[in-house]
Amino acid sequence: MPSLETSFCGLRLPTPFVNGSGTLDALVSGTLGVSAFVTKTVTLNPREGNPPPRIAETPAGMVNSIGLANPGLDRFLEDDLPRLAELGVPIVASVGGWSPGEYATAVARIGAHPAVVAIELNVSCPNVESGCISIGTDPRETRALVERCRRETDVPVLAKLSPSVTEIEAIATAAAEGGADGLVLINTLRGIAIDRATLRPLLGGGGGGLSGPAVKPVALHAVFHAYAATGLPIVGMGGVAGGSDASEFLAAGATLVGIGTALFRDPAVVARAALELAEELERRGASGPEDLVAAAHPPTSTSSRA
Amino acid sequence: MPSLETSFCGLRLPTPFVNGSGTLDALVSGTLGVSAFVTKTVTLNPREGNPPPRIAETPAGMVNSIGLANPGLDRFLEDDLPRLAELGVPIVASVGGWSPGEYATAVARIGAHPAVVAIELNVSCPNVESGCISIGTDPRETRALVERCRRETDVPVLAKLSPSVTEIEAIATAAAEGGADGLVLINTLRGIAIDRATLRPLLGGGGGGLSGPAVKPVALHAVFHAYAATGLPIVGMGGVAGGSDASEFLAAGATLVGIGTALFRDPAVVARAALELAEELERRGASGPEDLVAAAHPPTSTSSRA
Amino acid sequence: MLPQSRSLAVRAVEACGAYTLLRLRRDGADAGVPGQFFMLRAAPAPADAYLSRPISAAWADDDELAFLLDVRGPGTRALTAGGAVEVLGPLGHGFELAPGPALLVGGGIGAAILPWLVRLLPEARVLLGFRTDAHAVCAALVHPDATVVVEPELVTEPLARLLPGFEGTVYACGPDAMLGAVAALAAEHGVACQLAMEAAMACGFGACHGCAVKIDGRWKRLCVEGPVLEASRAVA
Amino acid sequence: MLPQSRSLAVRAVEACGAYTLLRLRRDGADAGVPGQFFMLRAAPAPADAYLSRPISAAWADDDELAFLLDVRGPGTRALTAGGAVEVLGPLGHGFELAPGPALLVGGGIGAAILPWLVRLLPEARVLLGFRTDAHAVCAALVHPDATVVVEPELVTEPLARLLPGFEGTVYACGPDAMLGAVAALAAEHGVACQLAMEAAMACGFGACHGCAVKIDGRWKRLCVEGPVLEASRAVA
Ligand SMILES: Cc1cc2nc3c(=O)[nH]c(=O)nc-3n(C[C@H](O)[C@H](O)[C@H](O)COP(=O)(O)OP(=O)(O)OC[C@H]3O[C@@H](n4cnc5c(N)ncnc54)[C@H](O)[C@@H]3O)c2cc1C
Ligand SMILES: Cc1cc2nc3c(=O)[nH]c(=O)nc-3n(C[C@H](O)[C@H](O)[C@H](O)COP(=O)(O)OP(=O)(O)OC[C@H]3O[C@@H](n4cnc5c(N)ncnc54)[C@H](O)[C@@H]3O)c2cc1C
Ligand SMILES: Cc1cc2nc3c(=O)[nH]c(=O)nc-3n(C[C@H](O)[C@H](O)[C@H](O)COP(=O)(O)O)c2cc1C
Ligand SMILES: Cc1cc2nc3c(=O)[nH]c(=O)nc-3n(C[C@H](O)[C@H](O)[C@H](O)COP(=O)(O)O)c2cc1C
Ligand code: FES
Ligand code: FES
Repeated sequence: MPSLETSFCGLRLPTPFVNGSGTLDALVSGTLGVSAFVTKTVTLNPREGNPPPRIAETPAGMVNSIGLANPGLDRFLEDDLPRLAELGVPIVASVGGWSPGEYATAVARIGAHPAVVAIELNVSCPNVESGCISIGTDPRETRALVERCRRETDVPVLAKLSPSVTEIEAIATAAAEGGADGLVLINTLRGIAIDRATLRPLLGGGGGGLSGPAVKPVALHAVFHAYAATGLPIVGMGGVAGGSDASEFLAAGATLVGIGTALFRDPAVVARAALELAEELERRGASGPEDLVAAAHPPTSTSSRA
Repeated sequence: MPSLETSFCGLRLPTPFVNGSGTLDALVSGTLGVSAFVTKTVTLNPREGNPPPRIAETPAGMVNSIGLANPGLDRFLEDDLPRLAELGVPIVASVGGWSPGEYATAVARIGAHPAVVAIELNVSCPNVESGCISIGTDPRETRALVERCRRETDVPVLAKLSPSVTEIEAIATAAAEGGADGLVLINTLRGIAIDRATLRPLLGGGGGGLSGPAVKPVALHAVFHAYAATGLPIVGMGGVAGGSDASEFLAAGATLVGIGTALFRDPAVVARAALELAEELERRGASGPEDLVAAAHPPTSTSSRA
Repeated sequence: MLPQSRSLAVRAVEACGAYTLLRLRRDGADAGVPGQFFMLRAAPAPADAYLSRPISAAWADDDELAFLLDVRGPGTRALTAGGAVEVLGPLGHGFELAPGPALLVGGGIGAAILPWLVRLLPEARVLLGFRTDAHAVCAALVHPDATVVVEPELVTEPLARLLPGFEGTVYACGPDAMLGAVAALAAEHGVACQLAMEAAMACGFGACHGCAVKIDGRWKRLCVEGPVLEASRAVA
Repeated sequence: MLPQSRSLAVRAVEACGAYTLLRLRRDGADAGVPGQFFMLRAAPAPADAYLSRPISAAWADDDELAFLLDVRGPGTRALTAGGAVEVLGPLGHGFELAPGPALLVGGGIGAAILPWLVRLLPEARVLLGFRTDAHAVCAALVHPDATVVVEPELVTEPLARLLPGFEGTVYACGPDAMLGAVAALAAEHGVACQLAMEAAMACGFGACHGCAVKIDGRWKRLCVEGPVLEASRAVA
C-alpha cells in the first residue's frame, strides 16, 4: 500500500489527516489517529461558552453555537499544552481574539512552545459577536492581522477562513499577502436553527455554524478557489467523512484534510478514511497523497507550492 | 382545519406555498399544487444552458449547473406565457440579465401581461459567469437595478438574493432602498462537485449551486436577518421538504414558502407540506399562516410589513 | 398530468449474474410502455442517496413490475435492500413499435429494457453485448435465442453482419458509445433506428433541466423528449 | 482511551407501554456500570438523523445489552427499526455506589437507568413517577415493589415522606425540574444525592462542547463530568 506521508509547510506528517479545531479533545479521548492535533481555539481570557442548547442536528449535519469555550491563554499554556505535548503528535494551536494585539500575544506565547508546530489564526468563528469573524470578512483586516502575527513566531502561521463571504479569493489573497504560510478552510457556515416547539431561535447563542457532510460542496468550492488564487498549502475540511471525500479535497487543492463533525458520530473515522485513501492511491497507481493535490485544476493554473 | 390563505404584496393566495424558480415546469407536469407558479429565469436571449453533467447529488441535496437554460424573452412571451396563463394560477416571472437594461426590458414586457402578478429579479444565479450574480453581491448595483426595474412595471417587484455574500443584511437593505416590494431568498449556495473518477470538476459548467435540505440552516439565517433588516415580505426557501420546515421559515420572517429541490424527489411534496402546515396551525390554535410570520423575532424588532 | 407516486412492496430481490433483479408488487400501478422509465427511491430513504433514480421497467405482468439493476452507487444499492420502493411513473416517451421486422440491440445494462419489448415483438432478432460472462447471465431474461457476445467482441459486429438488406427497425439501448455506433450503422444502411438513452436525472419530469442531451443539435431535456429518440434526432 | 465502536445485532424490539425496549446481543461488549451511557446509531444510517443518540443501558446480562427508549424523534425511531445498532461506550461517569440504604427515584424515561442499578442495590426503595399509566408500564422492569405515582401526583411527594430520618443515598434520574426538586429535598434533609442528568450531545466523549450544563457554577461538559453528578455540583 502506498505511504500516506505528506509534507505541509515544512512538516512531515504520517498521513494528511488532522482534526478540525474544536472537534476533538485529545486529552479526553486520545488523538483518534490524527497525524497532528489541532487545539480548540484559545483566547486570551477564559470563556465558558454560550448557554445551551449549543447544538442542533440538521440534514446531513449540525449547527453549533459553542461560543469558543476554552480555558484561556494562561491555563492553556500551564495545564493543557504540557499534557498535549506528551501525546506524541505535533500540535497545531488555534488562536482567536478580539483585537490584533490579543492574537499577537497568544501567537508569541504559544508559538514558543516546542510541541507547537504551527499556529492557526481563527478569523472565522460565527459564534461570537465580534472579533474573529469580523476580521475574517475584511481583506484589509485579515492582511494586517496575519502580518502582525507572522512577526511573533517562527512556526508556520495558517489563516482559518470562513466560507460565508462574498469572495473567498479576496480573503485568501489578503492572508497570503500578509505572509500566511498556509490556509485552513472552511470554518462553519453561518446558519440558524428554529425551535419547532416555540418557533424561537433554538440555540442559546442565537446564531450558529453549519458543519458536516451538508457543507462539502461549499467547502470544495472554497478550497478550489483559495488554491487557485494563492497556491498556498491548504488544510481542507468541511464534511469529510471518508477516503473519497479526502481525495476530492486533495484534488481541489488541499494538502492536509481535516475531519470535524464526522468524528462526533464515528470516532474511528480518521483511521478508516486513511485506509480508504491508501487503497485509492494504490488503485490509481499514485505514489502518495501529494500526487492528487490540485488534480482538479488546469495544469497551467497550478501555482508553486511550499 | 384553519385556512392557509395568505396575503403577499397585495395578492391573496390560497396557501403560502410556491415553487422555487427553475425547479418546476408547469407546462410539462402541471402546477403540483403551488398557489402561484414561479417561472424559470427568463433572459433577453435564448440560452441552451451549460453542457452536461448539470447535476450531482450531494449529502441531503444536490449541486446544479443548469446555466439558465430558457427560451429567451420573445419566445417566452409568445409561446410559454400564454400557455402558463391558462393554468389557472397566478404567474410570478423570474427575470435575469447581463445589464440593468436587459432586466428593464424584460420587466417592462413581461409585467404588462395580465397573468403576471409579480416579477422576481434573479440577481443571484451562481451558474453564469457574470451578470446576475455579480449584481446581487454588490449593494450599490442591487439598489440601482431594483430602482430601474421598479419603474418599468406596476406589479410587485421582488429581489431574489444569494446567501453566498458576507452580509445578507446589506444586500437586502439595498434592495429595499431600491424599492423592492419583497425579497426571495435563498438562491443556491456556491458549491462544486469533484468527479471521483477523474478528480476534475464534475459539472459541465465548472461551478455550481447547492440546494436541498442541506442548506436549510443557511436559508433560515438569511431569511431571519433579511427580515430583521428590512421588514419586507419574504418568499423563504432553501431545503423546505415539509410542513414543519415551512413553519420554521414563517417564524424566521417569510410570508410565502418556496419549494425547489424537494419537488424533484417527491412531486407530491407541496400538497403534503400544506396539509402538515394546516395540522400544525390547528394544534397551535393559530388562525392562519400569518400568525406564525416572524415569530422567531423579538417583538420589538418587528418592522412594519406591507 | 404527472402520474402519482406509489409505494410498492418488494416481492423479490434476486441476483442475476452481475446484475440484480428487483421484482415489485405491481398493485395496479400504471406500467406504461417499454422504453418509458420510472423514478425509484428506497423507503425508508437511505442516508447517502437523496434523489430518486431513473430506471426502465424490465417487464410488467398483471401483478408484477420488474427492474433489472446495475448496482453502482448508493441509490441502486438501497433499492436492493428489500424495503418498499417509491415509484413515480411511467415517465417520458417509450419505443414506438413500427410494423415490419425488428432488431433489438442491447449493450450491458441496456439489456434491462428489452425483455418487455421482446414480449411485444416476439419475432424480433435480439443482439446483446456484455463486458463479462457474469454480466451476460441476464441475456436469458431477454430472449432464449438472443445472440450474445462478450468483450472483446462488440455487439456492433453481429449487427453489421445483419444490417445489409434488413428492412425494418432497430431498437437499441446501451452506453452512449454503443448507441452512436449502432446509429451510424443503421444510417449507413438506411434502416430506421430508435435509441433509448441515458442521462443523469434529478426529477424525471421536466422540472430540473438536469438531463441535457444534444437533441436536434441542441441541449434538450432527455426526460421530456425521450428517453427513446429517433436516432436522427440524437446524432446531429 | 475511548472504547471502540461496535455494531451489535438486535435480539428484540418490544413495546413496553409508551416506551420501547431495545434488546441487543451483547457479544462481549463492555457494559460499564449503571449510569454510564452509550452513543447509539441505527445501521444502515437513517436519512433524517445524522448524529448518534446518548442512551443509558437499562441493564446488561452476560449476553444482552438492553435499552429502554422514549421514541421522540428520528434517531430513536430508527433504533427501533430492527436493523443493527452502532454502539459506542460505555461513556462518562456512572453512579458511585455508597454503603448504606439507597433510595432510587425515577421520573419518566429516567426510570430507564434504574433496572440495572436495582440489581446492584437489591435492598433499595424505588420511587417512580410517570405522566400517564401507559408510561408507568415500564415500572415492572425496574422493581416489583416500586412505589409508582402518576401525574398529577409527583414522585417528590412520596420522596418527601420518606426522607425525614433517612440515612443513606438518593440516586435520581429524570427531567431537570424533577432532579432540581429531588436535590432540594435531599439537601434539606442532609441526604447524599446523585443525579443522572441529560443534555443534547453530539459526540459523548468530550469533543464537541455541545453538552454544556451548569456544573460547579459554570458551563461544563456533561459527558465528561457526568452524566451522574453529586447533586451539590449540579445545583449551585
Ligand atoms: C431513462 C433511464 C433508464 C435507465 N434504466 C436503467 C435500468 O433499467 N437499470 C439500471 O441499472 N440503470 C438504469 N439507468 C441508469 C441508472 O439511472 C443509474 O445507473 C443510476 O441512477 C445510478 O445510481 P446509483 O445510486 O447506483 O449510483 P450513483 O451514485 O448515482 O452513481 C452513478 C455512477 O456515477 C458515479 N458517480 C457518482 N457520483 C460521482 C462523483 N462525484 N464523481 C464520479 N463519479 C460519480 C458512481 O460511481 C456510479 O458509477 C437508467 C437511466 C435512465 C436515464
Ligand atoms: C446521558 C443520557 C442518557 C440518556 N438515556 C436515555 C434513555 O435511557 N432512554 C431514552 O429514551 N432517552 C435517553 N436519553 C435522552 C435521549 O438521548 C434523547 O431523547 C434522544 O437523543 C432523542 O433523540 P430522537 O431522535 O428521539 O429525537 P430528536 O430528534 O433528537 O429530538 C429530541 C426532542 O427534541 C425535539 N426537537 C428536535 N429538534 C427540534 C427543533 N428544531 N425544534 C424543537 N424541538 C426539536 C424533538 O421534537 C424531540 O422531542 C438520554 C440522554 C442522555 C444525555
Ligand atoms: C462543535 C464545533 C466546534 C467548533 N469549534 C471550532 C473552534 O473552536 N475553532 C475553529 O476554528 N473551528 C471550530 N469549528 C469548525 C471546525 O473546525 C470545522 O472547520 C468545521 O466544522 C467544518 O468541518 P466539518 O464539516 O468536518 O465539521 C467547530 C466546529 C464544530 C462542529
Ligand atoms: C436545478 C435548479 C435550477 C434552478 N434554477 C433557478 C433559476 O433559473 N432561477 C432562480 O432564481 N433560481 C433557480 N434555482 C434556485 C431555486 O429556485 C431555489 O432558490 C434553491 O434551489 C433553494 O431552494 P431548494 O433548496 O428548495 O431547492 C434553481 C435550483 C435548482 C436546484
Ligand atoms: S430529469 Fe429533471 S428535467 Fe429531465
Ligand atoms: S457531547 Fe460532545 S462534548 Fe459532551
